[in-house]
Amino acid sequence: MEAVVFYLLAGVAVVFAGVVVTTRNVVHAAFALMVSLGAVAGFYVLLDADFLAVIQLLVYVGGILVLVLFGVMMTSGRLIMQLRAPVGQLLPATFVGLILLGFLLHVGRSELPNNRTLVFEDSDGETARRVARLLRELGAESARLQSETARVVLTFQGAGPLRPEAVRDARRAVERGLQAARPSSSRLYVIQVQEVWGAPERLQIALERKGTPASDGMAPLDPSRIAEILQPLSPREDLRLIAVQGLRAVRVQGLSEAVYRRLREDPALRVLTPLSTTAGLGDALMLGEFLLPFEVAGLILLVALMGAAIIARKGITP
Amino acid sequence: MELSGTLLAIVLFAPLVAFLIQILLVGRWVRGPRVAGAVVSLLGVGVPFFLVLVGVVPHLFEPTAVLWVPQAPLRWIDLGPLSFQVGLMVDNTTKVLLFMVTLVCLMIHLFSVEYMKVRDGEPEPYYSRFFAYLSLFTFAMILLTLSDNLLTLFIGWELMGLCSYLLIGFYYERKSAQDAAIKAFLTTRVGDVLLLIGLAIVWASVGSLRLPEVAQGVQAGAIKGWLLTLAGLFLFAGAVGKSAQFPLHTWLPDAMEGPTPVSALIHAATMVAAGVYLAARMLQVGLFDERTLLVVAYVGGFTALFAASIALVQTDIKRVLAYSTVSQLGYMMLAVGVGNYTAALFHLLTHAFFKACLFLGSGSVIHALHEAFHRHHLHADAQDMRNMGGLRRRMPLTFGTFLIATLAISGIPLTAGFLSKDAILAGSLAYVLEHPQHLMLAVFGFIAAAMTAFYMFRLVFWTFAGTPGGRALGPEADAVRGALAEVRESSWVMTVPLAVLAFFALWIFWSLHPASEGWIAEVLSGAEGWLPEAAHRAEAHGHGPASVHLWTMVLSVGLALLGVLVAALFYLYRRWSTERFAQGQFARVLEAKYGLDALYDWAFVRNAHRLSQWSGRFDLRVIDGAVNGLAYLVVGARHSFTWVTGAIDRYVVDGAVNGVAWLLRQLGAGFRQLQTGYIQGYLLVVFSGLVALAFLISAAFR
Amino acid sequence: MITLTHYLAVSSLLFVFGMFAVLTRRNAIAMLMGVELILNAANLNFVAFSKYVLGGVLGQVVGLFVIVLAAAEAAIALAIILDIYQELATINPDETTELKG
Amino acid sequence: MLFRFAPYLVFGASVAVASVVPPFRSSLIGNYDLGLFLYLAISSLVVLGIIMAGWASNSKYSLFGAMRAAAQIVSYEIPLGLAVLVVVLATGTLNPQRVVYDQAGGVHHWLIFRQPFLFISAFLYYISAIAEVNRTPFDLPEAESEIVAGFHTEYSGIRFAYFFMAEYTNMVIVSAIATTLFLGGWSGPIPGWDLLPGVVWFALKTVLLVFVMMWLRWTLPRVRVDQLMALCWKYFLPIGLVNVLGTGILELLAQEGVGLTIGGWRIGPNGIAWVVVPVLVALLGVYAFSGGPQPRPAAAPRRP
Repeated sequence: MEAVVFYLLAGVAVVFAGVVVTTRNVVHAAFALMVSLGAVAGFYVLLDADFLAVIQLLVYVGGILVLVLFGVMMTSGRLIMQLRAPVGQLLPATFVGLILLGFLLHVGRSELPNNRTLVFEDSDGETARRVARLLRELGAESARLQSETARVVLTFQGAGPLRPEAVRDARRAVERGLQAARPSSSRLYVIQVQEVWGAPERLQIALERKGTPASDGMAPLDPSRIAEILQPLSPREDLRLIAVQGLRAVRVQGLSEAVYRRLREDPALRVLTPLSTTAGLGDALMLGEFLLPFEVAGLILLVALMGAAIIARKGITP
Repeated sequence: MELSGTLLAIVLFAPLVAFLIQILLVGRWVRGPRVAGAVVSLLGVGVPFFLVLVGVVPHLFEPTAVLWVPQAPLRWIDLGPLSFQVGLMVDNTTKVLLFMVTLVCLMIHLFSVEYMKVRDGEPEPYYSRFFAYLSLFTFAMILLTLSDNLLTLFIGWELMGLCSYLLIGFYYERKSAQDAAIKAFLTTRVGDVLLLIGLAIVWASVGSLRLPEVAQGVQAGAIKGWLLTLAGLFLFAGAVGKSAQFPLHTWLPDAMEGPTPVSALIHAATMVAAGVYLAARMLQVGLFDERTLLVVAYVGGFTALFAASIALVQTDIKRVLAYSTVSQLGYMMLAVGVGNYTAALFHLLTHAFFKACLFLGSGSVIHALHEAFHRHHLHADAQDMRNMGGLRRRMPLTFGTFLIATLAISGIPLTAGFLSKDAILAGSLAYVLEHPQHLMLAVFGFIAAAMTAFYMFRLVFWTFAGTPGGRALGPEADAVRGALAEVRESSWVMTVPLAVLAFFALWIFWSLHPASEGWIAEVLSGAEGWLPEAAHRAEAHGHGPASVHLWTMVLSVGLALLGVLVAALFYLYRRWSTERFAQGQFARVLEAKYGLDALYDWAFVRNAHRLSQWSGRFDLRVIDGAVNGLAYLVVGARHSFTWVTGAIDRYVVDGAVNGVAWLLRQLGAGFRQLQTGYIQGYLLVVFSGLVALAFLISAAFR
Repeated sequence: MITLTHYLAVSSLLFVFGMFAVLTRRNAIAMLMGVELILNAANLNFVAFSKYVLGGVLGQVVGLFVIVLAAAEAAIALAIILDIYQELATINPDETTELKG
Repeated sequence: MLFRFAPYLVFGASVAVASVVPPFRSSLIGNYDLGLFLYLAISSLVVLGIIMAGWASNSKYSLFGAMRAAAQIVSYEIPLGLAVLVVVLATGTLNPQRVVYDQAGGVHHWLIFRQPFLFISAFLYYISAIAEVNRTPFDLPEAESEIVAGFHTEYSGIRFAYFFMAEYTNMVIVSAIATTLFLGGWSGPIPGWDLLPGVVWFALKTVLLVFVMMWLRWTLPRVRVDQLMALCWKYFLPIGLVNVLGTGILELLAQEGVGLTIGGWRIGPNGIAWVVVPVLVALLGVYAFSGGPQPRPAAAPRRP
């Protein structure tokens, strides 16, 4: 399924990029670019970067392209214009382009160093053993294998069928509790709130930790610790925290390309996909190490906007 | 009402909101005096005052009522491991200061409603702007008072500097006002820079700027020895600038260029009080060690005497008051220096009330005179005391309140000033008894007390007693006398604040017993909940034995009465003449303010000019000369050796030079072909370079 | 099974198409579109590497910055193009040779 | 080809927005973590469709209409986004389903009544949305008295129908989103009184908003282009920014636990804001309408 979507998107992206390059009409080029960039947004979704995909749509397709179209309409007396370059320009460009393409494809195919990471679901503890065995078989002794808790599900039990405000209060209470326990659990997020199908008095809240343990220097998620934090915090009188379940997972780091591929394709192993990376992105931008670059980028954008407005105003330049 | 964080936030931000409304909305749409504009500012100060009255004052006697807002201090600037935490704090000191600041500011706002309506017979065009600045000023002072940390305190401090600049230069069409504003700004800036260095030292060694943490850090010895002295001196330098102590006092008298309510605000409730407040706080947290305290005491004592002596000969009513402020601030610093924290703040409070009363009273007089002179088309100076006299009957309310305030500042019994000044003098006397080598400190204080009584009563006699315009000089003297006869009492909007402030200049509010310090000492000397235990040792001395109090009282009252008597003999009964004194050298020195202003003008202003001129000339003469000389030298040498080098020159050198030039031209012509102006050509090169680079790198890593 | 190599192939193609557009188009706006393609190719690489190699959100963060800067760049570039158009009445890069040495 | 494709793009984008609206409790639709953001992104795609249609029609009026539409939609996207941002700030989530959860428990929990800035935002959103979907009084792109029928002048048959359907779809969906964001979505006005199922409440509210849109169309005349732009940039944008600022401050205050306790009643920052903000707005109104801008001295002639 993923492959089908990928090839579809790849085809669209590449073909329309080709149209951008070859069409003789600027407006057609712009619309082809729109489709191509939209396909890139699709790639982002495939790559678990939902937020970036939406941003891509919003900024590129909704913003930059409209700008480009306005530019086209304001600068062209006639709408269809000669776009093709003379042969003297075409030939060297084709030459350089082909060399570069060949080179890039070559690099893309070549083996990557042993630094790939995979996370598998490990609910029964069997997976870790299986992965370890596979690694031994494949001769990948240098890979590091680490068992951790990747996701925690809190289950609340109400007296009767839950009312929406109880759901709201529970979510808030959990968020407040996590906030209050900073910084030890600073990167824990509520990622899903759902009612349990068939048990209307129950409510499940899923927590996830963002960032890799290596990068944020945090101990792995600890369900008992979370239970300890949240237990005294009863969201409402009629709602109790009855269970804290951790979803165990195995993290394998330092894989070579071949081993990585082999592990990923193993039918008995379930790759754990994150539910959403948006919260992690927000954390990195707003609370983490990218705060300053984020501010700077905003400033640059503002300055660019004002600069563009001034440059484009008529009658400023002598 | 509960003393809550929300209440404090409203107290703090109401003036700021008033300022924003005035600046953003009112100022743009309402020109000229509209009371509607002033109402916003009045609300912006009135609401805090009301809240302080019902929310803070009832909690005055709870010694440990310390409140932190927000509950967990706000991490305001977060630099990873380092963060500046800010919050609001209410302790006993803050409570009484809040009451004083909001009340005095409210009175000054009220007074200004009427006072600022007219400028030169026209409606004041920047009426709402004035009130906006006043509100910002109030906000800055409240921020400073409520801060629990030196960072926001410094922000309030600097905001006040800005406001003082804006308000002193309010009549910015006048050159003198511009100059005074710049002078005030720059002079206080000197102190502020030093203060900033002091803060940096504290932050670097303690790692926090929150007062409790600083106090704990100092206790724990995070900063000690000469570094502590240095930090203390730098911090004190900030207070010197703000509180106009010697030698940075020169801006304060010049600040009289601003409207009179501004003077009242600066002199009573806000600006200069900030310096004393800072010094007192530093004493509390222990950042002033013995050495610093000695410096503080001497600077304060000397300033008290020094400024009082200048005030003896001033003729401008506001300038006399200005120098009196400098002198009184010197008293407060003296009290801080001898470790008498309570007395310093007590005097700060009482002084705020009676000095505001004095300034507003003089403002009332000036306003009335200005109006009268304007009606008679006179250009006489409405601030010159020689153009006054005999106003007692014409302005009875102003006179009465002014007299009360004058008695207070002179330290006559049954006034608030007597209580607080007595506390300071007793403290200094006790200190001198302990350390006889510092006898001068007490001497400064007592002599200044006598002088204060003298010049203040001189002011009263000249202004309110005698015949109208009795001392007027110049061609318009007769007309001035005529105009003075028509002076009318100011309206109730101006006299009500006077009456309120005069009430607080009486003893009754502060202590039922007319000769003891009363409740305020109890409140202020109570243990502040946030201070570490050992920090209270600063309170230990400064209260000598009871006999000291008695002696102080006798001495100070005697000296004050002596001053009044002498003034009366000179100016009321005219038994003695001032002729000889006025023509003496000493008077001239005093009139020249000991030449300090001239010195600064020479040392800093003139020399800066001269330095720039010199460097300009240096550039013109020396450097240009050297360059030109070198050229001459080379030319001369060449001329003299022409006959030798001619041949070589022509064939070898010229040949080489021309050859190089030819080569370069050929190369240029070649490269010029590359510079096609075709963007895409350049880009092609760029991308080719990229490809080449990629291959190189991949080859290198293989 | 989709791997990193697949994404790298796509982004290589996009990059080269973008480069080709930048090098050969005779309209500044079309060149700008080429630049956008190049930036998108780079972005795709960032995000793909972030998922397949590094884990975490680093690549996405960088991608976000690239998008922001691309927006700024497009705004400025179009303003300049408009200016050039008003000045020279053309946006053909071959004809804007005023700076030729 | 663009000519043929444009109507589908416009209609498709309009319908795609529907995917972010949760019509009833725990529905799968609209339970998406980036829902509100996605809404903004997709709705910006409509512009491209309209430009495409206008340009490909190869007609003067169509092009004018398309340019007007593009300028209008791009401009009004900003106050629209700011209004949505205020909701996001107040609820702390981008997920529409959770936004509705946050408003459960009676009419006073609906976001529109939570605090004054949200109240203002609701109107800001609604009016901007009307402009965004080109309804009267902001229907300049299809002003029949000036430019025939704007960008769809040259269309007929099923393609024209798509444009028309897109317009009405837009109306419904924009109203549905307004319901979700500000009027409590599927939740009923009285807590614990589940007389009607959620979908019905949701539909009722949406239909009410659509009705108001139609009502406006019957009532108001069309505005001029400069009025339209001035409204957006000079009034809505500042108001939107102030809303964001105010809501941010209120949220901060709420986090700090600020509140007044008067006679046992605890009033949080939202309650205080309900008192303070109307007073400020009234003051502003008094100044704006009583004094009014004073005539300024004529500006010195600009140097050539």
